[in-house]
Amino acid sequence: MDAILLQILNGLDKGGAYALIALGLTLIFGTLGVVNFAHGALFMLGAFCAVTIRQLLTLSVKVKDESVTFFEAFKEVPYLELWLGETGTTIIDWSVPISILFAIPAMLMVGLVMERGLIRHFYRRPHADQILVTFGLAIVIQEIVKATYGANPLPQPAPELFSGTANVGALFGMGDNIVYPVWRLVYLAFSFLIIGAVFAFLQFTTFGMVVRAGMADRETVQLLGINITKRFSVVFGLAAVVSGLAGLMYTPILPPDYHMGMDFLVLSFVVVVVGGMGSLPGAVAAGFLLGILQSFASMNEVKQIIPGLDQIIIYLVAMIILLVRPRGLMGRKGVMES
Amino acid sequence: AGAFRNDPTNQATVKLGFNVPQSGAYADEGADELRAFKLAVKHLNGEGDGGMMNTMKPLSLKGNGILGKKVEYVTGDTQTKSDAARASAKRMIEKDGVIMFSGGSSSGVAIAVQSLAQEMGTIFMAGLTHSNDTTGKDRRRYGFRHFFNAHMSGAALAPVLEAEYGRDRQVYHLTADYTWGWSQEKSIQDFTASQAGWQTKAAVRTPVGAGDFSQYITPVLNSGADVLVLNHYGKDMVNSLTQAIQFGLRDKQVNGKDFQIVVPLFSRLMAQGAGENIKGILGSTGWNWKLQDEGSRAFVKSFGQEYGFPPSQAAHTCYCQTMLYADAVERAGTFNPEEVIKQLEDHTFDGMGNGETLYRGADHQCFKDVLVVRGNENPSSQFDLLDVQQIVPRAKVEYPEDTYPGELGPYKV
Amino acid sequence: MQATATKNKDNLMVLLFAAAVLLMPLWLQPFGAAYPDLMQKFAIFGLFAIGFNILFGQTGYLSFGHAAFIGVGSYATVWIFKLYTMNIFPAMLFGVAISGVFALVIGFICLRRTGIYFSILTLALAQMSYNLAYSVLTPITNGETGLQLSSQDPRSWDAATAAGEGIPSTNLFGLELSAFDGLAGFYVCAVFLILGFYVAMRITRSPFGSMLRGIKTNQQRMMYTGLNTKPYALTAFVISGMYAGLAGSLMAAVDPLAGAERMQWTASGEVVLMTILGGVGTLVGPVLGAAVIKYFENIFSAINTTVLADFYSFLPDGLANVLVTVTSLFVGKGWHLTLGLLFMMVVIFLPGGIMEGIARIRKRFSASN
Amino acid sequence: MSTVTTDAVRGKNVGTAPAYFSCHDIHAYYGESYIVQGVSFNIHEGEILALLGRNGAGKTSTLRAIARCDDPALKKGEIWLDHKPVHTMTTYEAAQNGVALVPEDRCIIQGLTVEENLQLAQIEEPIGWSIERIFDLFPRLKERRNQEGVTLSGGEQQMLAVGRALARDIKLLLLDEPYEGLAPVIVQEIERTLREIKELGITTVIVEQNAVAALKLADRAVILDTGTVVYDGSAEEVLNDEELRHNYLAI
Amino acid sequence: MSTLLEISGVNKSFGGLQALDDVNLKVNEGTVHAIIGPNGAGKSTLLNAIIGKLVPDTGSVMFNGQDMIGVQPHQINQHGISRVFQTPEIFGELTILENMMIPLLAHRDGAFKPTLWARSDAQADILEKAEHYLADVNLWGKKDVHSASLSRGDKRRLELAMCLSQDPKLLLLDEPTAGMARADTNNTIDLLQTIASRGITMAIIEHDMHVVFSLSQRISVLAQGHVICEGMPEEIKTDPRVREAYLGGAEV
Ligand SMILES: Nc1ncnc2c1ncn2[C@@H]1O[C@H](COP(=O)(O)OP(=O)(O)OP(=O)(O)O)[C@@H](O)[C@H]1O
Ligand SMILES: Nc1ncnc2c1ncn2[C@@H]1O[C@H](COP(=O)(O)OP(=O)(O)OP(=O)(O)O)[C@@H](O)[C@H]1O
Ligand SMILES: [Mg+2]
Ligand SMILES: [Mg+2]
Repeated sequence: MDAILLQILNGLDKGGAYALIALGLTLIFGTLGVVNFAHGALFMLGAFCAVTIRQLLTLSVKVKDESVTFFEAFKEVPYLELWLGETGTTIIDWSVPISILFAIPAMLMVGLVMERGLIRHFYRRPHADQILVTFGLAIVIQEIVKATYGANPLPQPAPELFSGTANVGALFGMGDNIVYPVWRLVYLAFSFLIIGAVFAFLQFTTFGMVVRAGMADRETVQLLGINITKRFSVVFGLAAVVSGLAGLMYTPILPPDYHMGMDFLVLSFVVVVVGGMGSLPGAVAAGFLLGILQSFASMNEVKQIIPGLDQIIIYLVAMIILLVRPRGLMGRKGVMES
Repeated sequence: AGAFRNDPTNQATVKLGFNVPQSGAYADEGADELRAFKLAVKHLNGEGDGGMMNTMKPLSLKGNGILGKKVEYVTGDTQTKSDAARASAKRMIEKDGVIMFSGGSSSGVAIAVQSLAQEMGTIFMAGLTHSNDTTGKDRRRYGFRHFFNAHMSGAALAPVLEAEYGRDRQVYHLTADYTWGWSQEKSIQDFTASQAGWQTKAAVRTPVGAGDFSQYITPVLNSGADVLVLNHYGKDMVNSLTQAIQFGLRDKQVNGKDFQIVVPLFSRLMAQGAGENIKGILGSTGWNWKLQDEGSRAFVKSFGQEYGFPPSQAAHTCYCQTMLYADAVERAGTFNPEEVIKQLEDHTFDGMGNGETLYRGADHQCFKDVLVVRGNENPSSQFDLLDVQQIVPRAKVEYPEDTYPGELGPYKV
Repeated sequence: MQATATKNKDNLMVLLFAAAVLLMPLWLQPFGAAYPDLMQKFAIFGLFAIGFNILFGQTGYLSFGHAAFIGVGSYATVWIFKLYTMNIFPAMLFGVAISGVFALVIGFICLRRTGIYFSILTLALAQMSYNLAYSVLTPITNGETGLQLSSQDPRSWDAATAAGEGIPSTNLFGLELSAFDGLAGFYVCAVFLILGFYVAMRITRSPFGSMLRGIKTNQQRMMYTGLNTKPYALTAFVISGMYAGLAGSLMAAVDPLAGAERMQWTASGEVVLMTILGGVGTLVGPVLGAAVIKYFENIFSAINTTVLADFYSFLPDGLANVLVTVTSLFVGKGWHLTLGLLFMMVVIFLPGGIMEGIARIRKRFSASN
Repeated sequence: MSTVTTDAVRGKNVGTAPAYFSCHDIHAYYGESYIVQGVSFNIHEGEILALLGRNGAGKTSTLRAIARCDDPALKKGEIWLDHKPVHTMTTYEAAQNGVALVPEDRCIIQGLTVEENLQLAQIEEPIGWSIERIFDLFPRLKERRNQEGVTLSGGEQQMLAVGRALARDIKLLLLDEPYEGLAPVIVQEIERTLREIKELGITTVIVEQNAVAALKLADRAVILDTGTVVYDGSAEEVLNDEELRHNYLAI
Repeated sequence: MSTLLEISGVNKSFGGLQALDDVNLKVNEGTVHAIIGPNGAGKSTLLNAIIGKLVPDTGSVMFNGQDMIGVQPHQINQHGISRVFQTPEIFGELTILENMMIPLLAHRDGAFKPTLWARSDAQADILEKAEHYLADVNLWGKKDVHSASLSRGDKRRLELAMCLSQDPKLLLLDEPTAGMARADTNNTIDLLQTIASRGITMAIIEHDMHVVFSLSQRISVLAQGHVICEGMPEEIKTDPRVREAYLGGAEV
């Protein structure tokens, strides 16, 4: 019983992550119709915002370790701790949340530069060209990060406050066996927050409608006096920020490295398309669906019955859904269907 | 011996090929291997302080290259993919005319290029590969492994684990779902069972590169197991360990015992990736820069002075492999691989960091001391991540040559 | 008559193509690419891309799982090597046939959808194949290590080679592919490439080709014009699947090993990039695209600082060192960076890929004289 | 309405007043192909001008060039509307300055309902007719307000296209074959509407194959042939000039 | 004179809207039958039902004595029904000649025949036909132009030629002359008349009364998805219901 509840919780947790990770892509790919293979790179850049901030916060005086000969080995004491003592330690401890403040403007810049400088010229180009250019960009970004930070994962601990486990079971009066990492719960809440915000922005303003219209027929929308390119950049910037934050908040769960983006790229595309092109709710639903199913498919009981199911579950589900529902869960008609 | 491929006899120089991952997850490990290779070449050519050439014995090298020919090298990117690695190796052999190639950071790749080595008749001195298959069912006459393997990890760890965590533990294995993972899982199971009476509660296969392992960790929580063994390497290990610890496993009490996590195969780079989470975790490793024997010190000295930081175990094994090959050629007095192989087979040497070592002829596996290490609780420096818990003597980890049957293949190809 | 005119033009093109391919060992020398393995790769991936282009370029279906057929082709071929004979002819026949069947099944499923939904379906099926091949299907695929030959293999049709004697080389009715330092292997691949190219050209020029382009532009109209689009698309899918299978078989033939990673999405993505880079819908483009990418992967990745050092050795040391450090960012372990930049440059300045560039150059010349 | 907003300006240039709308020697290209080859004509405020010519004469291209669509690209020439240089503007700037094009293929936006299609026109200033008023003009649209625009019948789509233009406060209305596919009754409806629009002082260019109908409505006519103006004069003249009609309109 | 197409009791509703309301209609072999009616009356929808683009909720569509309900669109076309759409449906990225060859091939080779090896430009018979039909709508001169770059009217003429080239038993024309210059309209009328004289049956939707009355032998008037009356052109012209529902003050 507890096992099931835990798995459900885990499914939700994964689902939230998938939904949030795919959200940025839904905006660029599902809404703007740009096949953005650089999405993973944005996700990764967000994560490295956290890395950068942490490195800045932990700038240290190097105390030489005399026991070591042949080369310089140091014990590092961050300036912050020297100057501020306890407070310094706390600040460093909170580096991940703090870096959000830095990441939002940074990712916005990245998004706008990317859109203005490159993607803008590809809205009306064939998808093939979009694939090549965004893939190229993704590689370039990756390699730059690799050259600066190396290829090895860089651990980013969550704040002490959030790093333990929470006794979820007790909360709902279901025994003490259902414990779950606090940070993952935070991430879940965070994804709800962001998804809700973006959703509200697109659904409850005319903005979403205009962008959708612009994607269907740029020219006509402009003939109605609307500066569609401006709105596209806004969406793109927003998408960059969302993708970045998704990556940033994920760092305590997954020590970031330059390649993490590519690892999530396929998953993101699957989520978006299974959700249905151009449908925000669809993508979110797909995220949770895939998360929960994957979680259950990974239980030993299931694996014993169908070995290797957990290896393919995501794709299996994707396939079944797309065969049963022509446009995924909630896809709009005519978006990238030919 | 007749003609052989890329015979350098009537050339002034001899080319070696260093085939390491330069992109992908193991790029940093590959970079470190490459440093070691370059250092080895320097030393062979009589430049620098000579490194282990001052300590290895017996020693036939004269510091004038190999058989008096200056050593040159070419590099390539394996991308940690069998096809890419083979393509790169073929380039070295067909285009650059190397006489030997070395390197690599995964068993799959090692086995793939090793069989290529056999087909092409060019010696391959494997880099970092830990699967039993490399010198077991997939052994080749033209492939040699200096690194230790899963079997030895098990043999070395079991007694320490028993001493540290007691007998009759309930073990939960999370295992990377491919040959290396399986072979390590089996080795660990066998030894902990026979020596410490540990029972396997469950052994779960996880997809390679899963990223988030939470769905495999949640079932551990209430499974009644009190030890978690992570048969993962590289990125997967970094992630699964980080996440396992987030799930509070190490703070748990099960069956009245403290819950423990074991990572059978460690490396410093993995330790860096796992950060805080590695502290106090037990595992095995091939070599560590803090070893105080003269061979290790000599190597750490010249590597450290060259690059400003200590070498990794990957660097160590690659350096040794190059030296061992060169020395074998000197002894053979010819580059003819058949003769060189014969020289390497059943060669016993010392002074290279792992005590007296045997290159067993029957399977081309080196038998040497294995280190059991523990994640350092309070490091004295940024490199001081692993504490050498125990140096398990070679005798404890040796096994009969028919344990993992395989076919070396012919000398002549 | 115009028909014959274009016909002659086509035949000329094929002849030029054939000449270029067969003479690779000569004109690739200066590029340092004239060694068997790389030239084989050029041919094999060229073939793969040509086939892919029949589906993507002509029919407009973007498959993101084409690598699966490469894998199937390789595995099937290696199994024949292991069980029956090292003669590549039956082995490749089998490889292509199996991948054809595989393509038929996958195509039948995926072609129920169009556009991005089709792409994701193909991706999903290919990824499933990959993941299973990597793990659960290890008995058939030998998982991560990849399916290899071993001296214990039965090889029942060949005169049994005594154990310990090692593994015989693959051959085409006695001609060992490893002969002439592997050049034999290259020429086998080259011949297949030329044939594949010719067939693709015939298909493009045929009524069937027009149908495919019709499907690409206006599937609805096709239906109301009395054409059953499904079987046309499926035929195209199977054909391109078999091209991929052939490429896979060739890989195994020149290098008898079949690894799961050949089926991974990155491999499928690679052929997409090759095709776009070269020029979607063109005949020669995909081959060029394939060659460029493989060249980078194998040659650029091998340029290390020492190579650069003696490349710049003619310069004063200081300058040389600077240049070495700068350049080394783009070669060796930085080769991906250069590739990425190349991708961007091409789409930005040559929409339509390398062929577009060639076309422009042609125009320049024709304009000048 | 526009009249009010621009009084001041007009007052200023009394006498010297160049035509309210004028396009002077405009040349436009689709990529390489040279389609609009130096078209010039003026319209006074509130006039209706019929732009006629054979298929492929360049009528649509001319209208699109005036509306500053991306293609055909306007490479040379000047376009002035109410003293503003339209030729320096982008598509949406032109629209914001009162140019409205009702395209020949209607361009109803996929995925939006009838009502959303109209709302879209009222996102940017200046706003013209209220949606209700448009529905009064085309009750058929009111019935279908929540239906997806592209599923409308051909004629309904045409109504929507015209309605969408009226939803903005416009100075220059460019109609590309507004009667196409409309039942005679509706044609009469729209003719009536255009007269109303004329009353509002909105200047109109109408491209129409049904030349007679167009000429009846129009004050002036311009006839295009292969991208150049071959006639520019009063509408009656064309109606009465057998030869002209025969040569360029084949009626 | 036998019935070629018989539509009986066809209903189709979209959500709340009854687009087709118990439509009954006979088209006799060898006649030109006009379907007129206000916008949104359901004319195009009716054609959609005939060519299998949509399946009616109820009712039957008999062609040559065979029921066409549920038959695949391409099969329906192969039975000999061909349609010109209200907004031109052509192959934009292909040249006019290729546009022409596709229907011709479909007509010659049937719904599916993968001719992989033969060269298109060697299909003498097809090319000959293509030239002939393109000449009819005088587009042969532009045969190598990409059809996307045609003007609206030219697109319509191309589509018409494509349909004619299949010489169908029944030709459905949804506003074939809309947006066509008067001159071309007249040419088209002549063209259609010659086709008709070859005994090809036609159902034509038009709002251009000139076209309707110069072509059709019989006229059905559709309003709110319902056939409000049917008869000879003269009767229809004078029918008061038609006048107020459709023609308005238009003189015809
Ligand atoms: N997108 C395009 N690319 C290239 N040429 C084009 C394009 N659109 C139209 N043309 C060409 O420009 C010329 C004029 O086209 P345009 O549509 O302006 O004619 P039109 O007067 O509107 O004809 P119609 O009455 O049929 O609408 C035609 O010869 C047409 O082939
Ligand atoms: N897919 C659909 N969904 C909802 N309503 C539709 C759909 N298709 C058509 N309709 C409605 O059905 C009615 C009939 O449409 P239809 O296209 O048949 O009219 P029509 O007679 O062809 O008019 P016109 O002469 O203007 O082309 C219209 O009111 C239209 O809005
Ligand atoms: Mg026009
Ligand atoms: Mg209609």
